Formats: sequence, C-alpha cells, structure tokens
Amino acid sequence: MNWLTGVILALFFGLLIYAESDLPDSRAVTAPARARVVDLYIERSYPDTRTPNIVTSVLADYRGYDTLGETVVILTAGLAVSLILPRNSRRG
Amino acid sequence: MRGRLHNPIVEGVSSFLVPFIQIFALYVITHGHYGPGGGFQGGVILAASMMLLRLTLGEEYEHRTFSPKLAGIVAAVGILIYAFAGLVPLAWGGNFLDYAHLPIPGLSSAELRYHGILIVETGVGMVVWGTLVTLFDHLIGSEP
Amino acid sequence: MNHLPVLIPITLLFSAFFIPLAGFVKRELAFVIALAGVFLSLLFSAAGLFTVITAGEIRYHLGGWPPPVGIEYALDGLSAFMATVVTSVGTLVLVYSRRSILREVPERFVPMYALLMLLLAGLCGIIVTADLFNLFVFLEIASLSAYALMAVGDERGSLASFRYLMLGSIAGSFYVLGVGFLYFSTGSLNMADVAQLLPAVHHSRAVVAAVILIFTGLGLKMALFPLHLWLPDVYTYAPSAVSGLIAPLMTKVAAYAIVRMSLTVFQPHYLHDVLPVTPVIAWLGAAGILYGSIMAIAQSDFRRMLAYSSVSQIGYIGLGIGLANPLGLIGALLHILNHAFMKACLFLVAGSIRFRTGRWKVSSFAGLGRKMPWTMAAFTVAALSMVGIPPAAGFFSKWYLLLGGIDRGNWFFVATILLSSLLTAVYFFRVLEQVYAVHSREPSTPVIPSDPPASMLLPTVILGVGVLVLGLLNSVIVSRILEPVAAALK
Amino acid sequence: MMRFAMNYYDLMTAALLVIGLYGMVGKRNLLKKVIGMNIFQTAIFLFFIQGGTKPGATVPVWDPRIASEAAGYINPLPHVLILTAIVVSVATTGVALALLITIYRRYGSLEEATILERMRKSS
Repeated sequence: MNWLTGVILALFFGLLIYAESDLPDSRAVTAPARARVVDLYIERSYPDTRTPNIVTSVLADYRGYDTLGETVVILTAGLAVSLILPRNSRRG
Repeated sequence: MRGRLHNPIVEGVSSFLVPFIQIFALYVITHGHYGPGGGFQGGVILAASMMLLRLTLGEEYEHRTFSPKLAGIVAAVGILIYAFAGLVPLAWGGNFLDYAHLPIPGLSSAELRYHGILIVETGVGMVVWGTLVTLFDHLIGSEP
Repeated sequence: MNHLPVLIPITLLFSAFFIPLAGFVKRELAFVIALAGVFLSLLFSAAGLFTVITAGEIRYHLGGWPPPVGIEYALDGLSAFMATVVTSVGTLVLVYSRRSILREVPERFVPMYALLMLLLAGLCGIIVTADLFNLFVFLEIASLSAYALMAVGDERGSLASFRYLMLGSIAGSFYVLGVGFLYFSTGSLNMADVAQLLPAVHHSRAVVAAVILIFTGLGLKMALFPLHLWLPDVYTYAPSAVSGLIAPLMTKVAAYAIVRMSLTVFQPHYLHDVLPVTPVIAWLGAAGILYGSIMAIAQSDFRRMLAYSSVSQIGYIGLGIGLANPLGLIGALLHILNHAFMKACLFLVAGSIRFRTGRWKVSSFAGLGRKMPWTMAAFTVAALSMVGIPPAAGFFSKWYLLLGGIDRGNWFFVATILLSSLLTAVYFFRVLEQVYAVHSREPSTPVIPSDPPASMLLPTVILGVGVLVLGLLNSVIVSRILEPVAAALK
Repeated sequence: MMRFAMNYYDLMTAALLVIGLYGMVGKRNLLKKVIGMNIFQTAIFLFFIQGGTKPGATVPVWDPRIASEAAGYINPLPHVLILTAIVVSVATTGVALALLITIYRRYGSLEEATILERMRKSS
C-alpha cells in the first residue's frame, strides 16, 4: 500500500510545484488577483458601509451569503455531533 | 469531569475571571467593524468562558446556569436572526441579504448596511456560542 | 417574482432552522416542518423551471451587489432541471422516511430531520449558485450532514462514515485549492466572470493545476470510478431512509457540478483539445460501468449490490459528460434524472423489505413477490428500467448515450453500454427470480411479511410509476429542457 | 520566464500539503488521519493568505491617511475566504472526533487494523 501512497504524494507534490511556478506574483501591482475585484472592495467599502474594517464589510455585506452558509456549517456540525453522540437523558 | 477535585483556588479564580472574559467577548463581537474581530471570534470566546466554568465548577452547577437545551435555543435563535436579516429586505423591495432595504427608519443606506452587519455579527456570535457549547457537552459528556 | 433562485435553498434552510426549536416543543413537529419545507421548495423549483423555459435565465444578485463584487445566483435550464429533480425525489423520500426512521433510529428523530433538511439545502445551494467559492460552502454543508446521517444506522456505519469524511474533506480541500489557483490567476470568483478571463491565461500552469484539482475533487464527490471506494460501505450501513435520499441525489449533484464546470467555467473545447480532461472522464466512466456491474453481480447483500450498481450508473453519467458532444450530454443529464428516480425507488424497496422482514440478504427474499405485491411491482419496474427495457425511462438515457458514442465514433463505448446492460440484467433478474420464482422454503415465516404501511408504500409506488411516466415524457423533457442546455456544446 | 526562484511560502505550502495528505492517506491510526487533515487544511489557509500580501501594505482597515488608495492595504478577499475555510475545518474536525468516539466506544481501539479485525469477528 505504501508505494501507492508514495506515488500519489509525489504526483501531488509535482503538481503543486508545477502550478506554483507559474502563479502570478501577487506582489506585482498588476497582479490579476487585485485588479479585478479587490480594488473595488477597497475603494467602495467605507463609502458603502461606513465600516472601517474592509474584511468585515466584505465578509458580512458584499459576500454576506457566504457567511450565512458558513454559520449554517457550524450549525450542521452542532446537529451532527448531537446526532452521532446522543446525550443521556439525565442531563436534559 | 469524573471525580473532580474541589480546589478552592481554581474555582475562585475561574469564577472571578469568567465575567471579564464574557465582556471581552462582547467587545470582540461588536469591535468587528473597527478592527480584527467579529461574530466568530467573539462567539468562540464566549463558548470558551462557558467551557472554563464547566471544567472547573463541574457540570451540575453549570447546567443550571447554561444548560445544553439553552445552548440549542441560543444557536437556533442566532441563525434565525441572521436569516431574517436576509429575508426582511425581500419585503421591502431589496434582494436577499440586502441591508440597504432594512426597514430601520431615519438611516442612510450606508448606515443601514453598518447596522445590518452588526445584526448579522451578533447572530453569528450567538450561533457559534451555542453550537460550540453543544459540541463540548456532547464530546466531553460521559458515557451515555 | 424573480426571487425564485434564492427561495429554493432558503425555504429548506428556514425549515432546518425551525426544526430544532419545534423539536423542543413536540417531536412530531420536526417531520411536519421538514415536509412543508421540501414541498414548498419543490413548488419554487417547478415554478423556476417553468419560468426558465418560457422566459429564459434568471440572474439574482445576493445582497444587491452585482456579480464581480457580490455573489450571484443563476437559474438556467440546467439548474432548474436539477433543482426540480432533487426536491421531487426529496419530497417523496421524506414522506417515506417517517416510519422508517421511527423504526430504526427513533430516539434521534429531531436532529435527523434537521440534518436531512440541511443536506437538501446544501444540494440545492450547489445547484443554484453561480459563484465558485459559494459552491464550496454549500458542498460542505451537504457533506457534513451526510457524514452524520450515514453514521447512525448500523454499528459499522461509524467507520464507513469516517472514511467517507476523510475522502470528502480531501475532495473539498482539492476543490477549494483549485478555486484558489483560479482566483489568483484570474482575479474573480464568479463563474461567468472567470469564464471570460480564462482565455487570456489558458496556458498558465496554475490554471492547468486548477482544472486537475477541481475535477479530481468533484470526481471524488461524484464517486467516479477509481474514486468510488467510500461508496459501497456507506450506502450499505446507512439507515434505509438516509440511503434512499443520499444514493439518488448526492453523487448526481456532484456530477451536475462537473457539467457546470465544463460548460460554464472552462469552455468545452479547452477541456477536450488543450487538456484531455473530458476523454479521461469518458474512459473512467466506461471503466466504472463495467467494474460496477461486475462487482454488483458478486454481492449477496441487496443494499451493497445497489451501491455497486450506483457506481456503474455514475459511470454512465461520466461517460455522457466525457463524450463532450450534445447527444452525450443529453444522455448524461437524462440519466441523472432517470437514475435519481430508479435508485430512489430501489433503495426504498430495500428499506421496505428491511422494515417488514429485517432481512437484506438476496437469498432470503424467497416468495416476497406474493407477500409484498405492490413493493415488488415497483421493484420490477425500476429493475427493468435499470436494465434499459424500452417503455421505462432507463432505456431512453442509454439510447442517447449510444447515439453520443456513435456520434463520437468510439465503438468501445458503444460496446460497453450494450455489454453493461446485459450485466445489469444478470444481477437484477437474479433478484427477480428469487422474489417471484422461488417458493419460500420455510413453511411459515415467523412474521407474515406484507406491504409496508401506506406512508412508505405510496412513495415507492409513485417512484415506480414515475419511472414509467418519465419514459413516456422523455421526448418532451429532452426537447424543452435538455436540448437548449446541450446547445452550448455545439 | 518561469519564476523558478519560488518564494518561500509556496514551497512551505506544498510541503505542508504533502505532509497532510500523507497523514490522511498513509497513517493507519484514525486520530493521526484527523491530525493530517488539519495540517492539510492549514496549508490551504497559508496558501490563500500569502497570496493576498503586498509589499509595504497595512492591515485592510480604512484609515484616513491612506484613504482608498488600493496599494496601501493588503488584499482582503483571501482573508474572508479563509474565515469560511477555518469554520469548515473546525466543523469537519468536530464531526470526525465525534465519529472517533463512537468507534472507540464500540471497538475499543483507533488502529484501523484492530477495528477491522474486531468488526469481522463480531459480524
């Protein structure tokens, strides 16, 4: 079994190095990761939502639905654990 | 948890500290607008204070103050706050989760969004608080 | 009333949120709210499908923000079709589930229904979203609830579910890593936006890695042939109502995500000529068809046999996607619909047999044909449809796949489809023969098995009839819904 | 020109990802698989966060001196995505530990080999 895992890991490592060698350098001003959407967030965040913390304004307002999904993920974990490990009724 | 040894120092310090931890947690939830913080981090700190009490003062005492049933209700109410903050704008002509159409009178759309984010963060804080305490009770709870 | 796209998942989410609260008041309320939620979502999906057919695509900006800045929902022919499939099968299986859950897992009634609703909400969220990262969030909601639901049946279910959790989390992480590479190369998370930005960076290695990671992750969720290892154990040891809901839907929604990726995000020619992704999927699908059928023949446990037959049917869908021509895609999408109904009916039959007799070894099914007439009639229809006998729906999806294979000119695929129909016939007729032809040797079985109560029997029969109705309606379904979707492949 | 002088973070991300994947696939003890899963997910967080850094930029909290000059703040979007990924990681680990507890209570061990062997014996 371990030679197969060895092959999988080697392939995976190769894929990552292969991919990261061509990743646009995010330090460059023209990096696409910034140009497209993020500059909009930074410029419009304070005027739009009056919240200084741009991460919170993106988290709760621009991409608020992601955070709703995230909160549902936490709720799912709570329900899942209460389903898998039933509490003894003594403690309600 | 089993056969907990009553140690007055531990009990004294923890029951003294917990209120300050909880106030700090509320600060973290509401401080999300101005710096690192927000619903998740604050909710976790609140849950941690509950866990501290459960570990030091034993489950019997703690279950009287914050029982697992209450934790479930807090989590459910928290998520409903978030969901209704999303659903209410539908009735006032906005899309889902569009805080600018929240029916709070006398606020510009930017301030409406500011308060919308605050409502949402408190909802998230309650969900994380209730759920993590439930997780703690079930994982650490003794053999059923 | 263009709020339809968001109303489909939201109704399910709201019913999931109210169930724990209602559960504190009265246990039975959980089932009522769940059924209301899924039925309402079915109405919205059907309305959405009708609107999309008549008025075209609905785009919905969540939070009021236009796409590159905010998250966008898109309800087009493909997603409305899938939403209707998921919610209709979900409604029927939920009606079935009450008695079955009360019998198998009675004390955890409330969290069970909350998680069933979250599972359906997760699936509908994946179907309707047009944002890459949002798809990951709802994929995790669906997966987490599936991990828990599958762990509470048999005592061996925990280990099977743990393995599924491991592989599922690898799949989710691969997908989000792929999305990360895409984001850093193109700068946006919206599917349509990324599709426009991709041609400029087609040959960047990061995009190539992103394709590999995303398709591997979704292939793992879809249980495409070499990545299906988690499926048999999990479907065997799950509670029968849960496997009745997850088996027909979960892998199909992952297949939908792969179709969405190949149609909307990466242009089909990119996946066929520049990167050999679709041929690989086709060959894996063909291999899966054969492997699944052969393994199904070797099984003695009825549920494990159905699980391996699922692996082979998913192979059909993979083959259809891999053919990358309009006929193949129509065959794949039609097979998603047909297989959802067929597999739901088969697993509900398995659950009914277990409910009445507690047995699941095929050898012990002797004489059930007379004792459980309606259930076995539904089973026969579904079995014939799986084999591909004309009036039933299964024949038509295989027919389109055959046409797709011929159109592609690959005779090995055509041979695989025909051969596997024979193999499918072998393991289903073996059960049919056991059920009808063999007389039950024991003079009087301890419990006189009869058809399960109406609330379990009705959904099974409706699904059986549905398989026939879908067969008759297939030309309407194909021309009105699937052809416009497949046109994108021209 | 292939940027072969890969920066330090990409190399560390790749290494952690491989270690995590080895933990999940290679290890036989179930708890070590969960630890491997956590390493794998943490590596993804590192990958996203380091992708969002800019030289000389500060924390993305609006301050009048920089105002809305984009080069002044680091990229906030990966941070938002990672908050979600962290929550998903916590939830998955919680459910995994719950499953481990039921397995341990039923089979008395977390070694995959012993569990399978006891499972075969009991069936």
